[in-house]
Amino acid sequence: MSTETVFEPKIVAFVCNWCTYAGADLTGTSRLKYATNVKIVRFPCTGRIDFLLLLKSFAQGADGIIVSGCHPNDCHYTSGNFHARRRWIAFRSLLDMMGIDVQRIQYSWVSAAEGSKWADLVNTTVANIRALGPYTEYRKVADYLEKEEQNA
Amino acid sequence: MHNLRERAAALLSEGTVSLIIGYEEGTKRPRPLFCRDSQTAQKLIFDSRCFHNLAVYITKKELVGKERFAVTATISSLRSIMQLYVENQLNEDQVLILTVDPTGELKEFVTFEEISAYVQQFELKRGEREQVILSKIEAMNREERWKFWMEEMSQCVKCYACRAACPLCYCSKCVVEVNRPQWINPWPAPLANMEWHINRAMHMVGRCTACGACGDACPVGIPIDLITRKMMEDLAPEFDYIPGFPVKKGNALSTWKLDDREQFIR
Amino acid sequence: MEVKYISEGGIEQWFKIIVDSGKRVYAPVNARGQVDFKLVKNLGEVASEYIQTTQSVKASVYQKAEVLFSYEKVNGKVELKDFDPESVPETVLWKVHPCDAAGFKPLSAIFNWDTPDKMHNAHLVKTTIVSFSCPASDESCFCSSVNGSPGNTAGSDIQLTMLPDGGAIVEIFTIKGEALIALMPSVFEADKGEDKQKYLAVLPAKFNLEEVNAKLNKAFDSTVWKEQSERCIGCGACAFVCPTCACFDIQEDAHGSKGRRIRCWDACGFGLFTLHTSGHNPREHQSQRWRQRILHKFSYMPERLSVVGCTGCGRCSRACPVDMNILEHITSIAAQ
Amino acid sequence: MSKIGVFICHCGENISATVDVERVAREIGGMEGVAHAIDYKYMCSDPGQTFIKEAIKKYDLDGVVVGACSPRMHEPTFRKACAEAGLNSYLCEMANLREHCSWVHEKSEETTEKAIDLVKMLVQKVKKNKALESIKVPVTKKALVIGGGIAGIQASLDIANTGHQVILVERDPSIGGHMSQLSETFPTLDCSQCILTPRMVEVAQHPNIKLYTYAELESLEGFIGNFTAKIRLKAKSVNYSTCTGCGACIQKCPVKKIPSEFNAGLGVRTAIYVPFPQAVPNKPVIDRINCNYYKRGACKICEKTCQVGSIEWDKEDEIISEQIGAVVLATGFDVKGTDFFPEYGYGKFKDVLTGLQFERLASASGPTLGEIRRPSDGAIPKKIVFIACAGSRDPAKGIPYCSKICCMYTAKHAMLYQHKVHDGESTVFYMDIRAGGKNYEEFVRRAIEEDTVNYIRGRVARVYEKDGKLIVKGVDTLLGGQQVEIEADMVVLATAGVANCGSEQLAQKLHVSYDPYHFFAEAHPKLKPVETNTAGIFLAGACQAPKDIPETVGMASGAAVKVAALFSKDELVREPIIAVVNRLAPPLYSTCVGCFMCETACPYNAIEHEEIKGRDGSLIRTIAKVNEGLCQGCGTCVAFCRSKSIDIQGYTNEQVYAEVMSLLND
Repeated sequence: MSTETVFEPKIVAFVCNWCTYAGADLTGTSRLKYATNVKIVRFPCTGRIDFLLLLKSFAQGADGIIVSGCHPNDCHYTSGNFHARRRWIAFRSLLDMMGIDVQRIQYSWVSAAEGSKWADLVNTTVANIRALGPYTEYRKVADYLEKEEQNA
Repeated sequence: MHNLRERAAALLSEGTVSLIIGYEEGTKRPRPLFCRDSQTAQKLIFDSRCFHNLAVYITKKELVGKERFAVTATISSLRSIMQLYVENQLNEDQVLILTVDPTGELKEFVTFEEISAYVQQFELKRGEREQVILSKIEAMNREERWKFWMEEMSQCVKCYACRAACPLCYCSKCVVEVNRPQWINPWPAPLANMEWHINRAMHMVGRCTACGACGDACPVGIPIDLITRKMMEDLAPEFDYIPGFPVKKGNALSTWKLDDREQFIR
Repeated sequence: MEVKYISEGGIEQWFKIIVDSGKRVYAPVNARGQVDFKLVKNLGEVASEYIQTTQSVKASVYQKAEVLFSYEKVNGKVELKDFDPESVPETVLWKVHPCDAAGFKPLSAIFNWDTPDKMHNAHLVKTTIVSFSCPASDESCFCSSVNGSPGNTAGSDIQLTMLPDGGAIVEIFTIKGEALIALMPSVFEADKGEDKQKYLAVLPAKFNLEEVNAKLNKAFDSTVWKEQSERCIGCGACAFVCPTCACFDIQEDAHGSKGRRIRCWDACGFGLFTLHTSGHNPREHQSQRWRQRILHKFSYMPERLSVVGCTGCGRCSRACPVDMNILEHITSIAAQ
Repeated sequence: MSKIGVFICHCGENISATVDVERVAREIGGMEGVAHAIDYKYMCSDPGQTFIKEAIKKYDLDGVVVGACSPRMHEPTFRKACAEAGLNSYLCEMANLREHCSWVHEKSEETTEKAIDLVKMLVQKVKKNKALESIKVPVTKKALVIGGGIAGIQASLDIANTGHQVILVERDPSIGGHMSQLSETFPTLDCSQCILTPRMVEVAQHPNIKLYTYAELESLEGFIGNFTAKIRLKAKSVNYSTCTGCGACIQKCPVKKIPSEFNAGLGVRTAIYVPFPQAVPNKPVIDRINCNYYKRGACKICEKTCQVGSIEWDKEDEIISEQIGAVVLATGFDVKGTDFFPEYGYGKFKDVLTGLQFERLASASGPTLGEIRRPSDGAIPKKIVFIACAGSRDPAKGIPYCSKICCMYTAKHAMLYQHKVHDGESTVFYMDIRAGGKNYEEFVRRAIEEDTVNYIRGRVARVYEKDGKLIVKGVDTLLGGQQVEIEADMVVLATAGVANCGSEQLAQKLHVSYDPYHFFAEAHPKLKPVETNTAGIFLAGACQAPKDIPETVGMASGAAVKVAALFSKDELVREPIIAVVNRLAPPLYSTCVGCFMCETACPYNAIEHEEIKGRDGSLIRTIAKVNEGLCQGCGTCVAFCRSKSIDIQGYTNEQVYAEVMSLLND
């Protein structure tokens, strides 16, 4: 397949500072390679990650999202990741109810010691989203003007 | 027939309460009534046609003021009132709750525990309308659900009647009015509408008691009440709570279990 | 004004020609258990057997959110794209009730009050209104109390009055109307002399407008506002379905180096409508907002713009979740 | 409009090798609100920092973004530089161009574009940054040391000697830990107890050290400088204030056959016991599991023999609470038992021992008084085989790491054996000999050359018993994988060092992170080896990873210095990365409606109720308020607040929103 035809998804990663961000640092220090599609936004804790940010990402053109933090019991703040986990359970079933493609959000636990897991997570997520294709379905309604034109 | 009117009149004339929020006959169906004297109290009714969730007025300070008042509450309203207790939005010294049980007997509650004990005996079930629409949605695949909701959402005019009618939407400044950053575009547009309703549903997780007021209030007939209801139904077993039965220990999203489901997390 | 007759078949052919002429045609459609104006392609889609559409035809003329202008900053220079009147497509509003057609007068009065509103006017210029007189009404209707009637022709370019044979009396009032007839003159026959009144709903006036107006002039400090509005939960449903409500909000939609300024609908019933940055709110209580709504429509507009701000369509009463029935409230004021 | 300065670092070649740094600086320079953008070889170097400082003054910058390594590495460096140039340090952000970009991608267009995006993101964020002032919190100058092995002893003494109070908590009845079990120590072969016991006594007598033996940490609340530790004092059943430690009770105790923990199961002890003769404190405790009285309700012989009536049968566990400012974790390690090795007989063979058991055999204070005798028949083994890397460096066994101390103590064991059994024959099976350390290699060579220990490079496949002998089957990889079979009288396994039991639970109590093997995780593998991710909690010794005595002692002193540094000031200056509830002018006061769901969400109980009162003192509203001292800045409440009334400094809604938008708007 020639490079022009490959779809390069835009993926935003929301990660916590203590585990996954550090894990991604380790990926770097271990010189493990992964796809350039993913850009990391750093949060103190997964507990801080607002579901609206995920919605906004899709609206603004993200094709996929990674949300990752400390493994259960390892949260630097003891329970931020437990709160996050609940939030995602609820959010996920809501998105599914509304017909939003939950496969486009990859949740994960990546500890500060799991540099290779991070690389693997990024690569598989990129591959999965690439297979799903661009999330135009959602983007199409993001700008209401287009909607009006469809009407006319 | 219960003695609601006499009791109400007494409460007002004795000065036990200065206001009773109840129902009166309306032009199409019963509607909210604010009684401040025993004479108006004679208009009070309370029957199966009474639908409005009067709990919505409890958090409106400009209406209830600082003095003691009473509310006639349906089961739905009682559930909302319990949640308001849990969320520190009303204090037991200010509110007297009146209801009429299925046998037609007038009941009065003050404490959360009293209401809780009473509400316990009623199970929250889907009505016919909910059953019909929800089973239709449940039968759809993802693409169909998306199409269905986008069609519905494109009707939304952002009048926020859903918010205004909900007893649990009592924020003095709603997130849609927060503009730094502007999380949700304030104008009506399919996505902005979708975002608003998703946001609303998330804020209702573990709080919504499925009274249906939001859906009833929607002028363009979007079945928004079913979004929060479905969430409530789906998550109740997951987060161990009884649908529509608030308990005084935080909220489904502010608490957690060590063994919460996480197969979807890598 | 010219009066003609058109047969059932004639209506069908004429409608087809209008659609084929490339004009956007909005007409009442029964969908999702509600009747509302939608884009239609053939007559079959048009709803019948209903009293009133949920939303007024206003919703089909203006978008609920309109771009006043958009901009983009390209290497240091700002490119501005203003609203282009020509971008508004030719539109026909089909089967509009007289109370909706009449709504455009108060709307224009507000939008062109001080400086003419380019956008509003552009929409009207491009819009032809084919109203249908009302054969039936319900308990919420009161057009006849606010200078209107089931056969009111104000604001219409053409009005049809349906006849038992499926045909209709056609009244043509404007050049725009004539232009629409001119698309297929052949289907229009000479007036059969039918009495239009026979086919209109009977709707006696419920109150006297002058009386109400006089009362309202002295009612500013009345307790009636609080009494009436106590159950109001302050949603904007009434304003959003109203054919004459014109309140709007201006919003910025900025994304990085590009963005646009948007005008979207608003409602005087909202607590935030008059909230100042300081935190002070001149209309702090719902009763004050309710008073504003009534006085604006029945007192201020007649005084300042010499047009009533209500056409008696009754939509607000139907839409209100807590049964704030405007007819009931106005009559009670009149009776005071 | 903002005036942001952007500084792109080459990090030598580390970034510039795969990222076109000049282009990054050029494109960012053209961004809205960027006043100055340059690239330089080493931004963290003195000249690099000078560039930043000068630019701040020259262009009157109101924000700085450094595109370099991970902020976890150099954020403090650059923030300090900004502060020195008069720019509030919280107006400085870092874009991670090294760990998150240049090191993980090949040199390409995409890599450079990603780098640009990462910098853009931080530029948009920094535009929304607010100047913040650090928070000052009082410090309780008292340290808690958990674990009374050599690490805990050293840390306690060092802290105590700086004049600060120390509370030392030890799980067992005596301090001393593993070191007290050792015979001689490499590479000097001096007697372990001879060098340890004086330190133990010093601890017991030190005016600044409060020692709690037979005690465990129950819970730890609070934060750096202000912890509250709840400590469970397990019931000793003996009143130490009256007990003279005469030991009469121990002589008389009828339950005599309990395997001695101190002797690694090779010796026995009584139910009322002192773990070993030099124990500190040298007073007995009653092991309630094995004591006749607690088992059957009858006996009480010790009580009868006790002259001073110190036995307290009904004594219950006591939980005391201590206010402390810092914690040193020195809980040590454990060794795998022989039962971990199916191939070596699952611990069935009496004469297959662990290294630790051999230490006891070789120790003068041990069950054989220092004579090497077989547990099975007490005979002196003539042939002995030592197996190094028993479990260690064996991913199949789940222990991929090297236990580090085994090579040395195995050499020591062989040496001790040769010294004690002159006609004995000792063989060591090894994978590699890791003898890094002062005089370590020389030590091993001595074992091989002077004490004629037979070293075979190869693995032992099986050990089985055949008429009273242990048959050791292995290969000699140096002899081309030739089969070797040795008839041994004793086999000693250098079993892997593993995390101490309960370390996972302890880590969770303390909110410190730990690695996959449950060793506690240091904050930085190189630059913060004694710190944990949780401020105020430090690490000493083998609880972080297996290590030998000198390394442990060094680390303990290191941790002690960290504690002393923390205690050197009355106030601790904390990062202002905490949550804040908005406050507005009347009549709004705040957008918080006081639902207090945040209260249940907060892991630190940092949410307080604030009453807003009118001029007449009447209550207007009750809203949430964040306790600056308790809040740790996780931001869970922020994402949870429906009205967005709580925000977290440093990661405000505006900041993160701007970041995300910048990634996607193009």
